[in-house]
Amino acid sequence: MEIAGIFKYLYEKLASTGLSQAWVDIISYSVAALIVFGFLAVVALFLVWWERKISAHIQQRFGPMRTGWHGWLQTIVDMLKLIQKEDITPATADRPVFYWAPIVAFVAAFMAYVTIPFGAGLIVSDLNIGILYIIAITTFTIISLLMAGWGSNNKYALLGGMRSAAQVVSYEVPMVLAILSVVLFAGSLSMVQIVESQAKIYQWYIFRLPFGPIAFIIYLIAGTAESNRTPFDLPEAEQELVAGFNVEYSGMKFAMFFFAEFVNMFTIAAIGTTLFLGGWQGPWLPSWVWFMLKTLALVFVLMWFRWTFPRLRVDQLMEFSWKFLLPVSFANLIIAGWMKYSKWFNW
Amino acid sequence: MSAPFRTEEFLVNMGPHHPSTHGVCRFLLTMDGEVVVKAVPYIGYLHRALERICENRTYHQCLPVLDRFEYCTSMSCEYAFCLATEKLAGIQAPERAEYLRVIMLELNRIASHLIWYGTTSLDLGAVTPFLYGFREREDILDLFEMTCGQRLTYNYIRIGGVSRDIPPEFIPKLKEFIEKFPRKVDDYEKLLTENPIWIVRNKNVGILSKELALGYGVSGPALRASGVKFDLRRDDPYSLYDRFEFDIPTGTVGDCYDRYLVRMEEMRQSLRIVKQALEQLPAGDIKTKLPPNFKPPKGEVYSRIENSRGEMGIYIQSAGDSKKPLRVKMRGGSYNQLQVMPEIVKGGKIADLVAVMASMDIIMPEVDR
Amino acid sequence: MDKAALTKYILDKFAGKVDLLDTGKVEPVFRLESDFLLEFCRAINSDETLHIDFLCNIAGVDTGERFEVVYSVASVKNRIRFDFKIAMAYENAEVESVQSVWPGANWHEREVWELYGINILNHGNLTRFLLPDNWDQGYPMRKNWDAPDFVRMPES
Amino acid sequence: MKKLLSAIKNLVVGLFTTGKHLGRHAVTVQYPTEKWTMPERSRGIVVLLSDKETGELNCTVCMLCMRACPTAAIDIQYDKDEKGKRILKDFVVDHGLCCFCGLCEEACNFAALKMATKYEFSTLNKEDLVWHTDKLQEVGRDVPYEKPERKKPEAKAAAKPAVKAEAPTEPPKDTATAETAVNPGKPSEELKPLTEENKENPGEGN
Repeated sequence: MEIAGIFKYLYEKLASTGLSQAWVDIISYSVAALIVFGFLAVVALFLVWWERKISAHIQQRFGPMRTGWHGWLQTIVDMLKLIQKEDITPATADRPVFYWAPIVAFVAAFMAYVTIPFGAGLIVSDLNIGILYIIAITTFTIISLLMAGWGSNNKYALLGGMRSAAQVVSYEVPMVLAILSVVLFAGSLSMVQIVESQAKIYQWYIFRLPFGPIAFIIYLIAGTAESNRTPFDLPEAEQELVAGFNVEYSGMKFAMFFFAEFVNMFTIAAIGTTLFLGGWQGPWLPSWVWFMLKTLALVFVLMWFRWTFPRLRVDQLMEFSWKFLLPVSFANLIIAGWMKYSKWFNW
Repeated sequence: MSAPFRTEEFLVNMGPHHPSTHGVCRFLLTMDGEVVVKAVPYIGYLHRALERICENRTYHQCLPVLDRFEYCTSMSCEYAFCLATEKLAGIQAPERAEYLRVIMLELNRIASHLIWYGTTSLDLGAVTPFLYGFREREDILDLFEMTCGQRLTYNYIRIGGVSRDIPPEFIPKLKEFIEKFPRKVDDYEKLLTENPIWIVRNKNVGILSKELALGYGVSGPALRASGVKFDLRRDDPYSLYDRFEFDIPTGTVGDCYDRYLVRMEEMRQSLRIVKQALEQLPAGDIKTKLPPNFKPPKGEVYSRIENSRGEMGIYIQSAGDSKKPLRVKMRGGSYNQLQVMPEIVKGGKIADLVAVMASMDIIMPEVDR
Repeated sequence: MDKAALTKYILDKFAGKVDLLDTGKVEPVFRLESDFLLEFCRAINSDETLHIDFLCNIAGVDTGERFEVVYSVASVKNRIRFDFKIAMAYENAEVESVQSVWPGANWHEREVWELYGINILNHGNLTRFLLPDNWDQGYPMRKNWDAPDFVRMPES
Repeated sequence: MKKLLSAIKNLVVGLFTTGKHLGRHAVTVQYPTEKWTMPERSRGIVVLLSDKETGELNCTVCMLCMRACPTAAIDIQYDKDEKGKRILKDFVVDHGLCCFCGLCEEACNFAALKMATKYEFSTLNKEDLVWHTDKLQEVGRDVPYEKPERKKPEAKAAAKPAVKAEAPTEPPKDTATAETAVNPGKPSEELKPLTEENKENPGEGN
């Protein structure tokens, strides 16, 4: 609430300086974008550290401990190291493609945050097609992975890129269908309105039996696949493809992929929170705290998955999506539609 | 109809430095997309000429070399060599020494299987089991270090006995380990055995038929998983293995999952043997005194033991007038298991190749020597 | 089948073609001529009493006077194990491949060829695999092989 | 459906197994700041031991360790004094070659060298791994050890003539090799008089 207020105050201040409306918009949105960028950079750094800590504690290790309290500075130090590293481009690489791939990944990962409501009124732009926009933007990630795979001119990278394309395309479908069932109920594509439609805890879509939990699980599975994490981390399956699409990347370009991956994971969790867990809604605490808590809880679940499960094989991955998730999500959509139509459980 | 969809096969060099080749092994894969059409293993990247080195060392000096033959189960390498030499020279180790050997061998088998468990799960994408496996392995290595002073290259089992008696704190610590290890194995099993992802990754992958296994000389858990109930500890007993009760787990299909189950069960059985050996452990001498100039008489022997990776055989030929062996040939289980791999990975995915390689428990130094 | 019975059985079955050596310390070691090898292997493989289905090991040996190729075989079914060997002079050392009987002999034979220079007839895939592909310094397991960086132990 | 349920159940079981470990203490240690105490028998770097009172090296230049070493990591250089007794000039251990098998320690009958429990000796130069007498002695100063008992005189006297007859030109020839080393603390009959002999009647040996 307070942060949104500050932003509004800035906007009004700018408007009162006599600049034209276009300039006011440009400046204020740039500031908003920068704030979101900075926030996400911090979040990504935190998530990297957190993941390392969680994995370490699951495995009864310490994880990073040296830099700062329990190694909280570790990712920053890593970042500094990666910046200093030599940026290697393979001699036979397709240079422009190779060069642009991490940037596309980076930008696509950040663009999604335009329509994610971090709190009540805390949103860069409440598009009326919000969720559609996010789905469209996050899908950009595949293009970057394909570009990386192709541009590296490496067989492992190519295999990784191809895998990721196939994987993301196949998991997009059940994911969208799961989201659609929520949209059907909310009656809007706008993220803010979706959140507002679940004001009470029993209105959260995850609790709307029977379709809610199923849609949530489908979303979670597909989201794990979308963000290329175990058990669906085939594009970069270390034991098969060494590092998959980013096998040839080093230095800052690698860091950009790395960042994009963690930002994507946060995106998946944030969308999950918005759609199923009531977004920023919650008692006592400020709205953005609730949002962060829920999102981080989902992120934790994703990490927990990663450090517990083995990896699927590529054909099994496809089979799982097309033969299992897709029919289930269709059925779920039908149930949701029927529920909406019959006003059954329509609280 | 349009023209048929045309694909092109391409070559992928998997290795020598690849995360899942367990050492440095190179597979030249002919791939049709994700499908392996042909896999040709290339070995020799870890070739250290151990056999030649042994020919240039005295029998005692061979033992540290043997430690490096197959470093996951150094004890059994040493033991195989000592057994061969003892057979050659007609020496019998004291009973206490034999019991200590059995304890060490079985503990080392568990340690080796734990490495296998860890690396296999790692190869199939699960990272956490890897560290759980290594956690318990550390306990075993602590026991070894306490006894012989090293964690990996023990140089403990000697010709005619063992180098040192166990320290007093060994037995309580071993008992503690025996106490807790079954629970840990349960934990391992909880993580993987029934996990649906694990099952689909391993079931019916890399099926090794009985005939193929025997023809290619595949031995050990891989052979048993194919349904051949053959364990040298029971079928060609060496040391004191005929005094212990243990089961020989076998599989039915011979796929990766069977190999997994067989090895998991073997850990439990090994622990059973350790327990029995500890109960029966007699007091007494730990070493047969060897003549100062130890020269085995002229002769040759091929002696084999059951290693965690299969039949470990040492062929020694002695000229009779030298302190150095004329010829030492080491035969490890991995050698034949790697050899059979091209046959069973054909037509599978590249991920299956990784799964098969992991489940065969191939360790490259044993192949290359 | 115990050791004595096994020895007797083999000596009877292949009378005149197989000799028993006295070097075998635990298991019997037979010696046969190189032209009889393949026939012998097929016979012991298909023989019901022996049923040698498992080839443990093939070891090349350079005794300093001659080459030997030692085959260690076993029967998983009948729990039999014995060795047999072929001795040959240094010149034109060659031996028949036994892959047709035990396909697992492939790599063992390649190794014998690569490290000792004993030619394996009808092998089909005699290419270097332990040594570098462009190896041209002879056969490193032969007793007379030497290299400038070959570290000799102090005389003991 | 049943399969699906059991699959989900087992996934959850897996999750709980890892979750259970999440709260447990780490089993690892923070290495450079925290260290395990090495077991007493642990085989680390080779050090030379010196007498507690006099501070002199225990080494008698019998060369047994050098012969026992399977990697030729030990090199002993010595002078001979006018009586022919060997005086240690330089005792070199190349830790880069050493395989830490412990055979030298077992070969030694005079507690002259030991594989100490120390293990941190990495350097930036390969050459720095070659340690000479002074460094080996310095590092070995605080290494506890037990001095083996001296041999009984009667055994020496009994075996003396035999050795004299052999009159080895190079003192520790075949008799003093790795083989005798396998029985630490129990030097073989043949070895005992020889080394003792060399000590007492140095002229005999060479």
